[in-house]
Amino acid sequence: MICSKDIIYMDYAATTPVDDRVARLMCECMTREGVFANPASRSHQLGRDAQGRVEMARHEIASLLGASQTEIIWTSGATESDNLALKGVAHSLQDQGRHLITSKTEHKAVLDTARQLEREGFDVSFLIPADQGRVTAEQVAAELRDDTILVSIMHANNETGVVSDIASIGKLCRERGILFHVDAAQSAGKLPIDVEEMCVDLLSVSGHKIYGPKGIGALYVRSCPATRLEPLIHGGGHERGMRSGTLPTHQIVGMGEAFRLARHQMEPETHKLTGLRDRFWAGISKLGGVLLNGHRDARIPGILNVSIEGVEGESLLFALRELAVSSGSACTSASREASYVLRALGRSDQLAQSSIRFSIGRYTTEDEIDRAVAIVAEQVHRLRGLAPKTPVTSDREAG
Amino acid sequence: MICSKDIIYMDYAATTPVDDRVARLMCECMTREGVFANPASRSHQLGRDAQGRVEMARHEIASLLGASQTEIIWTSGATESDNLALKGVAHSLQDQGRHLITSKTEHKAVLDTARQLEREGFDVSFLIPADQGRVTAEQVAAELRDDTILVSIMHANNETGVVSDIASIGKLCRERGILFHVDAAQSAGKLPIDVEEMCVDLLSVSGHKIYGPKGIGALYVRSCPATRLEPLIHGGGHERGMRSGTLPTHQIVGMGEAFRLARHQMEPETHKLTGLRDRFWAGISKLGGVLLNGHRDARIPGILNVSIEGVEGESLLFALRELAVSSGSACTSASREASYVLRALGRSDQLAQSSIRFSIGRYTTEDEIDRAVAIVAEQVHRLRGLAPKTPVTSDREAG
Amino acid sequence: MDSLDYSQQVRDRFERPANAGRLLGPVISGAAGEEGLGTRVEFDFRLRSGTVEESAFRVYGCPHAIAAASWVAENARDRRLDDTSWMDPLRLAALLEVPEHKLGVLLVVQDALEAAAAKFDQSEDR
Amino acid sequence: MDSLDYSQQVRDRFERPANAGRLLGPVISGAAGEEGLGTRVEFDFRLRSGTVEESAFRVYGCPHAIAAASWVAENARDRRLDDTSWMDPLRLAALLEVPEHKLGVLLVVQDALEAAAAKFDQSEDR
Ligand SMILES: Cc1ncc(COP(=O)(O)O)c(C=O)c1O
Ligand SMILES: Cc1ncc(COP(=O)(O)O)c(C=O)c1O
Repeated sequence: MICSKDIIYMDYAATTPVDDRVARLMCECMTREGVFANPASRSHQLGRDAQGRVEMARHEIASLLGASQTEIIWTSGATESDNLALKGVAHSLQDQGRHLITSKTEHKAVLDTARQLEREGFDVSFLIPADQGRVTAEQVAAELRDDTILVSIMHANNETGVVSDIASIGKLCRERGILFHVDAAQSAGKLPIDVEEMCVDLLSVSGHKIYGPKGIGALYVRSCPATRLEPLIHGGGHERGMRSGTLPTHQIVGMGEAFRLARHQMEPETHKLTGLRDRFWAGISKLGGVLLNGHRDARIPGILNVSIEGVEGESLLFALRELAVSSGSACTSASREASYVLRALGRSDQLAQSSIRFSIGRYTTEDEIDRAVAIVAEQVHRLRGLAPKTPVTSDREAG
Repeated sequence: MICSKDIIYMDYAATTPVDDRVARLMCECMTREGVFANPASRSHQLGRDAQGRVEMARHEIASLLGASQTEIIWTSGATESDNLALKGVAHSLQDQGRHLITSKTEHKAVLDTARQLEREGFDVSFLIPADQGRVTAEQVAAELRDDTILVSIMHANNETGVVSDIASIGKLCRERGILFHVDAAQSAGKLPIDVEEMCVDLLSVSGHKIYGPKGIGALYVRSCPATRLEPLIHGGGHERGMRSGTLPTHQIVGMGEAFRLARHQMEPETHKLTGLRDRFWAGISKLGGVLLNGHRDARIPGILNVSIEGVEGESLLFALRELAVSSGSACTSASREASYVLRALGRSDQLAQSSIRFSIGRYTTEDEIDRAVAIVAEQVHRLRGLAPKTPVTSDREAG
Repeated sequence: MDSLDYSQQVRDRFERPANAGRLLGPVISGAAGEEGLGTRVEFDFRLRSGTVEESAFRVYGCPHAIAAASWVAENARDRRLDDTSWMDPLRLAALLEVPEHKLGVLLVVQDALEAAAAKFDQSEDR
Repeated sequence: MDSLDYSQQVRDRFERPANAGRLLGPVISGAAGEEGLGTRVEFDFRLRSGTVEESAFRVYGCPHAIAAASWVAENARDRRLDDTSWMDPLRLAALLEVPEHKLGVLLVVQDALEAAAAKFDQSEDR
């Protein structure tokens, strides 16, 4: 048995641990010694103290995005933010048009929401990224119609780390007067974001991808001109009526602190992760038959997605169980379904299944990288040795 | 200036502090020393460790409600649970009928959702509680129609603490084959609940009303016969497709522990709170002109809502700022709107505005009660002394 | 605007309302407003040779009403009641930092003063 | 069913797969499946007087495929290849605790054994 303590965590794209500094602040807003009151309790000072914390955190989110504080709405995570953005716009603007544009490599939170809108009678164009996983402005332009009301394209992809040119898509949408939503769950705090410069109208972020807590997120909603959103969750009228429900102070404070830390550490952290990522790639690409998935340069440094030739995916994943990694197939269902993102990149089902997403982060060390390379090398050799034929040793990259 | 530390917290119905024992467990599931992985990461042991914690917590919620573990869906709070229950059923069963029944004294999470459904073309009957704030089975029976698909009645009211006879309404609905939803945000952990005995099909609960964290809740959804719900939030297909989004392990674990503690402490806690509540009522009712709002006996012990004659509401609230309490009017808008719950009880606008909800809980002490009585007495005397005429001194109760 | 957002002036007058109470004996009184509508203000003025020597107020109302009535009672001192122009609701609102939606409250206070002034007009004490 | 839920038997055979490899010299081989479809199994059997003296397997496939092929290679020892009834996929599934949706994998393993048996039928070594 492998003890959980010995596992090398390389799944930062799935979730990150909460930074100790964030956890400390969160603990200040939970128990009766702390700021525990309901931020909506405006009738007493304790509620106002909580509200103050909430607004300070809102300011941090806004700062990281180049937004103003009044443009940030708290949600339960990027999944909800994506739902609120897509359904909120669609339900609010359905009289103006019923066409949306997104891509096939979006997160399920966008894809499934888009499919739900299709069931409701909306028309959705799903672009297949043209440039090694990148969606281009030209692709979007080609699909724009008179009745297009929303374009939703993610910033950094969660499986491959590939980054699309949001600014040029934003510019295009702005020129055509069409709302533009960006899922930035994987890029916020890792890449510079400026909603003004990028001409973004709605932008989803999450706490737990950047060393904040799980179960809290935000949606940026441009206020000028006012973007109308039909709420998903009705009730007490919190968040200017766009999202009701008691605001979880500790969660919000945690996300705020995580965003503050990310804003200050972005540059050195990017530098460090790039170094570790390159070291890891140098190590495993030596094996031969290891293919990088997605654009070589337009990517965030924390994610490296590779297909490994000559080894079956499930055995590969099991062989690598000393590493906490994600595979290129969803193991949630009995039939292992190959990643739709890698398929959209042109990978065969087989190679998609033999893919692993290694994702590193704030606490990854050189030593972990070296141990991980050794484990991958040993296990891939071993499994290839069991297989009928010697595998191909090319190291082509997928586009 | 009153320092926040000196304020006596009597707003447990708005939110409770997180129990220290709960906070401790939550902290075990946040940072990198703890169980921080994504419970959906089934490809590695760390994810499975998290999933294990989530399932243990789910078991605790189910235990408190007499439900089975597979019938619990995690949400971001009771507001979302209420939305999911009402919209989920309405959107799923709209072919069978478009009529719903609820009451005028429900929480906004139910009321506003019901109003949204009206905008979508559903027909909603809003009952005015007949029996001093209690909705009766007879009232529901009188409104049932052939096209009624859902009845939603809360267990304990958040403003008055009044408890309706859920079991008899449940029995009625079950006989007529109509789904029954209960908002139990204020009663879970405070009153015995058994979804089987009470014939409940859907039931909303929240973490932060019972010494768990804010921003986490659950919806009980009866599995047999399977209750179909159209999800509000689409995405990765978490929670059997009914609620997508990364599960926040620490929040879930916190709510689970809070529910476990509540299950074990319910009896002694009820006893203690009843004693404190009676002591408080004995103290303030001596003032005269203090009217109890809602049913005298069918109530949870933690909430005491009173109207105070002869003092204006806003001045009363400000005078009592050493107590963290809620008022009978919503101060969120510029125009102070009298509580719709007290209005539905038959209180005049003026008396509703001069109402205070005192709510006590696990950490309330006798000393706090005595100090609170003294403060109320002093300030009411003082304000009545400023007023033109001596107020009425009856101590009628509202029905 | 929330119930806890009161200016220092309002807070002080709410806590220690100068001139609160009732004057006995021959006084000129004025009242306005209704408790049922949220604000009721009453003034008593004792005059000597036409000017206010002593004054008192009673209020059922919000802290702004209490503060404004207290201010009026205090500032009526040594004034003649036939000129009430010193009580300008807008200037008083600025002084006490009363939010816009509460202007109506100051108008009730003004009405009560005017009611007293009207009585003064008819009185022999002119 | 998740990738980490393997029985102890499967785990052991995955880690230390008995009889993995290739036999040189005169052997009877059998193969089935396709890598592109996820599972490819190959067996080599060396016979002496009609019974299996030595055997080896190669697998491209999931841990269940590896474990099953290893089990078959090991258990072929001392058996005649004209009777393969000892390799019952359902019984093997029960033994290795292979989940239902993976039965197809065991059928590929069986097919590879049957392919060798068919070659044996035609061989002079019978
Ligand atoms: C790109 C992207 N969008 C949305 C989400 C969903 O965010 P959350 O887990 O906060 O619901 C994730 C992560 O799961 C993501 O990577
Ligand atoms: C009766 C009732 N229902 C629903 C809610 C909403 O719950 P939450 O704060 O978890 O969204 C509350 C409390 O705010 C409540 O008291």
